[in-house]
Amino acid sequence: MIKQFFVILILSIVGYFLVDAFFKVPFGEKRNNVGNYYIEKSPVDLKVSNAVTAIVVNYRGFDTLGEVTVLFLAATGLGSIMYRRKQKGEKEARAKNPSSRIIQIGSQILFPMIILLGGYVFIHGHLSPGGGFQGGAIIATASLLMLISYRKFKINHNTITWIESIAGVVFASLGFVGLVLGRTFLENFLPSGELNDLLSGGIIGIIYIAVGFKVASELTGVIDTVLLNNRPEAQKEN
Amino acid sequence: MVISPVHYIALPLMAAFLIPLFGKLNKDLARIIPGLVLLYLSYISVVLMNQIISSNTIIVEIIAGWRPPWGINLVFSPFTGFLASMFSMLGFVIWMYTYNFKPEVDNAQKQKFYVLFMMLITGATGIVLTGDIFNLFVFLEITAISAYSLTAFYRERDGAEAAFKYLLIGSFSSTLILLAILLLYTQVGTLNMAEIALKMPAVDPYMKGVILILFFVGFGIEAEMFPLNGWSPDVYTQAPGPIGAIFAGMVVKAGIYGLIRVVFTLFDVKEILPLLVIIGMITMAVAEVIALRQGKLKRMLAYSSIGQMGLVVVAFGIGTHESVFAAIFLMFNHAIIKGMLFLSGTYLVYNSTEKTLDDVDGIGKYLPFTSFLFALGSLAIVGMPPFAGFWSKLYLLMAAADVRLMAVIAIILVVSVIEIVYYFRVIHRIYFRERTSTIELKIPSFNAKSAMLILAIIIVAVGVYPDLISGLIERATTDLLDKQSYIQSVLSVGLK
Amino acid sequence: MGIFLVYFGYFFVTIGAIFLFLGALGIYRMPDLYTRLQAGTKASTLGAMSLILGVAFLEPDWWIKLIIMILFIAFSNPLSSHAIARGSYKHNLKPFSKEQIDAYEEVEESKEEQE
Amino acid sequence: MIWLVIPVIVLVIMTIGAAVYAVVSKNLLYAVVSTGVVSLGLSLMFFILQAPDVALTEAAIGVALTTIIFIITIRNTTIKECCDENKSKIGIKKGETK
Amino acid sequence: MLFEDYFNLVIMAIISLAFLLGMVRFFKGPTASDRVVALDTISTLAIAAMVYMAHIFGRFIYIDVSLVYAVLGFIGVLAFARYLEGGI
Amino acid sequence: MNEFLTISFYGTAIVLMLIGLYAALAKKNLLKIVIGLSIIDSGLHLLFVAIGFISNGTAPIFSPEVLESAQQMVDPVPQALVLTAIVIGFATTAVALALVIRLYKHHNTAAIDEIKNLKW
Amino acid sequence: MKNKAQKWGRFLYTWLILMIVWYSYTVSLASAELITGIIVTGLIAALNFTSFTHYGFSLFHPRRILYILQFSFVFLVALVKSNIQVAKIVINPKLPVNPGIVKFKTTLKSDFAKMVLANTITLTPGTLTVDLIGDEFYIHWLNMTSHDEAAIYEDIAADFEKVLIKIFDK
Repeated sequence: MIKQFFVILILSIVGYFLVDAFFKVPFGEKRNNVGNYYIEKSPVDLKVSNAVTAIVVNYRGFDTLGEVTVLFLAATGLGSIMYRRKQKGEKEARAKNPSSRIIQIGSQILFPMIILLGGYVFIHGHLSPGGGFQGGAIIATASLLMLISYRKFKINHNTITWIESIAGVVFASLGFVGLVLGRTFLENFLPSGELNDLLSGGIIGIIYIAVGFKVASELTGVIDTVLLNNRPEAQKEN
Repeated sequence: MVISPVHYIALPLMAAFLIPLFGKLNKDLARIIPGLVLLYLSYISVVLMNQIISSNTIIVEIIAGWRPPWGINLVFSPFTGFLASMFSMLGFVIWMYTYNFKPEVDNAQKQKFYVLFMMLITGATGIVLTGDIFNLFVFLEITAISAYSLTAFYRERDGAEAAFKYLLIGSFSSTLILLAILLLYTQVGTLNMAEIALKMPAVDPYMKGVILILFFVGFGIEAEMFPLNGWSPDVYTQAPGPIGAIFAGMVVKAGIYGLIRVVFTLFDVKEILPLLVIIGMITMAVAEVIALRQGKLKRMLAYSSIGQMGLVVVAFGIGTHESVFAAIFLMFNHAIIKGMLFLSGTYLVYNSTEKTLDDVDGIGKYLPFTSFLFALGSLAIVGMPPFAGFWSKLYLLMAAADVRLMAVIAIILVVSVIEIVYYFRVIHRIYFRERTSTIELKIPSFNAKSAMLILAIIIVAVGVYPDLISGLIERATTDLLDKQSYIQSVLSVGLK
Repeated sequence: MGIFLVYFGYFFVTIGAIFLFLGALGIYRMPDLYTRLQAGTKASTLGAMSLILGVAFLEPDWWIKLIIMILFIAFSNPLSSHAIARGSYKHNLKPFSKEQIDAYEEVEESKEEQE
Repeated sequence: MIWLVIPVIVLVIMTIGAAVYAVVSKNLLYAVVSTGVVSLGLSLMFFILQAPDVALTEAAIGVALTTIIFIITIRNTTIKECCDENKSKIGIKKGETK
Repeated sequence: MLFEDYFNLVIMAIISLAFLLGMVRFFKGPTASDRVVALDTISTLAIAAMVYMAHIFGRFIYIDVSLVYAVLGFIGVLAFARYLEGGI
Repeated sequence: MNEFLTISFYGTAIVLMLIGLYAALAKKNLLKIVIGLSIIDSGLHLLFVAIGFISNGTAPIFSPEVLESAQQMVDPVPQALVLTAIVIGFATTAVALALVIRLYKHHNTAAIDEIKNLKW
Repeated sequence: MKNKAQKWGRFLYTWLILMIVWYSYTVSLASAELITGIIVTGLIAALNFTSFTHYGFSLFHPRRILYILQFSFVFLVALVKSNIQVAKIVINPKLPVNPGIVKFKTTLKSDFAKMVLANTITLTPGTLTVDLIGDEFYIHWLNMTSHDEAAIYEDIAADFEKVLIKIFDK
């Protein structure tokens, strides 16, 4: 009971200070901050319609590099945490029993459409909501759909590694290209194009495509790792 | 390509993305690449430090071509540069140590280990170098996620438990820091640290207090401050040995860096400093007393590490030029000495499952080299005269005496006595007892020996000639305390 | 013509909203899982489709994307309700009391292997 | 903007209710479904707050990926919150445990 | 207020009520399947609400969000269903 | 109207954070703790987006229909930060769940009281 | 030889369908969009066409298109009817339901057609596909009117199947 009391005490203190601090911040008012600069400048300098994308990929592109790394590390760490030596003659199966034929056919039809949607989301990251990360997540969800409806849908980890590494290297080396050209890291070195055109925003599009592929392969890898370890019977150890 | 601070982050990232590919070509390549990267980083550290010391400037590297208030920037000043150089060099030494550390680990696992290992170092370096508060958070998370995974690396230990505990506390820490960043953004409307520091005086004092407390608790968790350090002993115990050295040498240092960057540069409120002294003293006293009672070697080292961090915080809290000098010196000493203690201590209890102190009884005869280095490290960390630890403690005592903080001096002396007791107890066990345990010993490989030897040589060298390093530390101290020049040099970059 | 489109739009939106509401009411009122699924999928699918169609009338520039959404909904909603029904049945959630006909019972034991 | 009032009230009730339910329910599967509802409510709130990017991200992550990872964790661990069956007053109905 | 405003108000109110009913079933629903059904219905409702709100806000690009939701909501529910039938 | 929205959004965000905090502190089940952490994250993200909102604003995306109303756009910075934060939160959740599975295999329980090889 | 040609046909068919979908995602006829779309959809189609399609271009035969239109009409009418029926039940305070699970055999051959039939059944009056095993559909029926398999088939599926068989199985 003493623990309950402490928890409630902590909750009320934290709650009081949060309410006190945040209700002093006016809601719905325009404030004078760097955001205004981004809104004004991103359509003019970068020709990027989506200011959020402009911030995420260009003004604060370094954060995105870090974010992609975090995801990469999560995938690596998950693999390391759940690593298991493969026994001899062990069959690889993700799902335990097959799903109904209707779902399987439906998945077959939907699969390319969802991948196309993912591709659309990350190719149009600078024009509409979304971007590399979201597109990648959608593609990963598509492969999740196949994984859970087919038992024998194989994900080739070799390919995933290749895609992931190459996409990551493309992202990082785009940064270095700026450095080699005598500018700064990750600086845009391509022409900006026209506002609301697909080919606008310079390197933003390329970065988002790289991020999309990387995120898609990483998340697919994460899901496949988790699903592969999904055998409560065979996992007594220690 | 010009050498610039960006290499510290971009190069390891690129290498980390490439390691899985190269691992397919040749299994040794995955191990070698991190070493090459860290070696290169050590080299550019020398070049860049030379550059800033000789030209007496700060390198501010802007990223993506946007000037500081709008873009992200990296600041390579004497202070941050000193820490970053220390991290990469120590990282290289630890890499040497890990090269043949556990040959029986599977190849795929080894590859992942090296990716996470390198990113742990990169995250810590990024925390130190960045000039943007949200970017600091991102690097903190990079550090944290690799730390969680590495803590749970061994399957036969309770690593998962320690890692879960660390994850729980670590996500509280990151939540608090994120909240603080959000409040800060509403108040000053920017994320750049220099600009925040510039606009800080105009902020409502109440808000300032709330933000400061949030930052304080958030970074305090990473820096092992008193009531929030429950994670660290378990993590040090359960993580692989070299990772313990990285935690002591880098991750905690990065947490302390965040704390003092917020306190000294962002807020610059003198009122908080006595609090730092008090918290530091409590941390120190409690941790050392607990360390005295530990029966396990690595746990003892972990509590000793917490105590030393308390000492660092006390030194920062006194706030004078001399004491900050002593604090940075302490950070440096603690990194190398505790690093070496972890590296050599790991071999003392290599095959033991429980890693108790009984396992080291009489081990001096069987592992003479490692035991000798461990004893040397113990002497150094308690502050025996010919070693590095002596000078930092001396400077700290002198700085405390200058401002007449007799209580601090007394506690530091008492704590030092406690430290002497428990470290000498281990030395006594190593050399003056008969070996009883039957656990098979592991002879360190050549790389491990040379890594430990390098650290030992540094310890002795700094102990004999403290001037080797004190010039750099002096510059770092000046740089840390000179807020105006930091703001000016960051905000004036790129202005034509 | 334009004003007619707007009226059509209002009409379909209203119909859609009503059917969405009825679907939710069905979810709330029906006695067991399978009947709830019946109400939920049919009414809310038609409701969503009709509402989206109404919006397509109200905003004539958008209609291509809205049509593809309607197709998606019409394709995926029955699939998901079929999946839930099958999953629940295999999860030993027998639909009703004994006197009713349950032709599916016999196959449940014999595991069929497909793919 | 007056039309916002009722939807916002409903959303607030829905999100907070689902969050509370996620915390208090004894069956972990219910808790996971509830996190799905929390994520849905948040996504709608982001939409109302004019942040389609964030709403899209929340949808992409919260709906399927987080759910499946939670489900696999449940599958690999246990569905009941409490470990001791005798102690738990609210038992789980037959056919619910698997 | 114009007719349009009243109309928006009424439509959104009806959809909100539907949300509430779905939530009631969600909290009551005796089994896990009932909750999943409620989640399915609520996500269909959310798609409709998003489309209609996009119309009120007058932004075409918001449709993307509901499009993604229409596709992914199905997969989330499918994952639950597969869990229930012991598939994964 | 504005006050109502203030209370709704700030209130929801803070209440969500408190609920998550309660779960993380008081619950004994590992999975419940992870759920609590993810709810804390959700509340935080909502708080971020609510801070950036502007009354009668629109999303900071220039499509042909809103080219002229740049003044009425909500603050894009918190949204950009939230995108990063969501990804990081997902990564943390994934790692946490992997740890939960490991712990369960090791101890055969998910109750935090019974996992006590280390001192808590 | 014929097999190869058929493969090409299926690939092109997939590409065309995906291109239409891409156009409806982007709603733009700018050349950059179209070229990107052709590349992306071509890639996806090349990877997926074997599982995506079962028929190839023969689906675009005018006769089939007419049947597809007829099917859509039948389907829409059934959809509206089913909804009105469900609505009546829901509003009715007594909830007049008499549910049960029944089965019937379908005459459709291809899997895709069965899937379409299953979806259609799920969306139409008072029926919900629970499972499909081989040729047998298991249907949850809201208002059981008969227990005879042939009558059930007449009631539930005959209308749709007549059209579907013309579209897919000829």
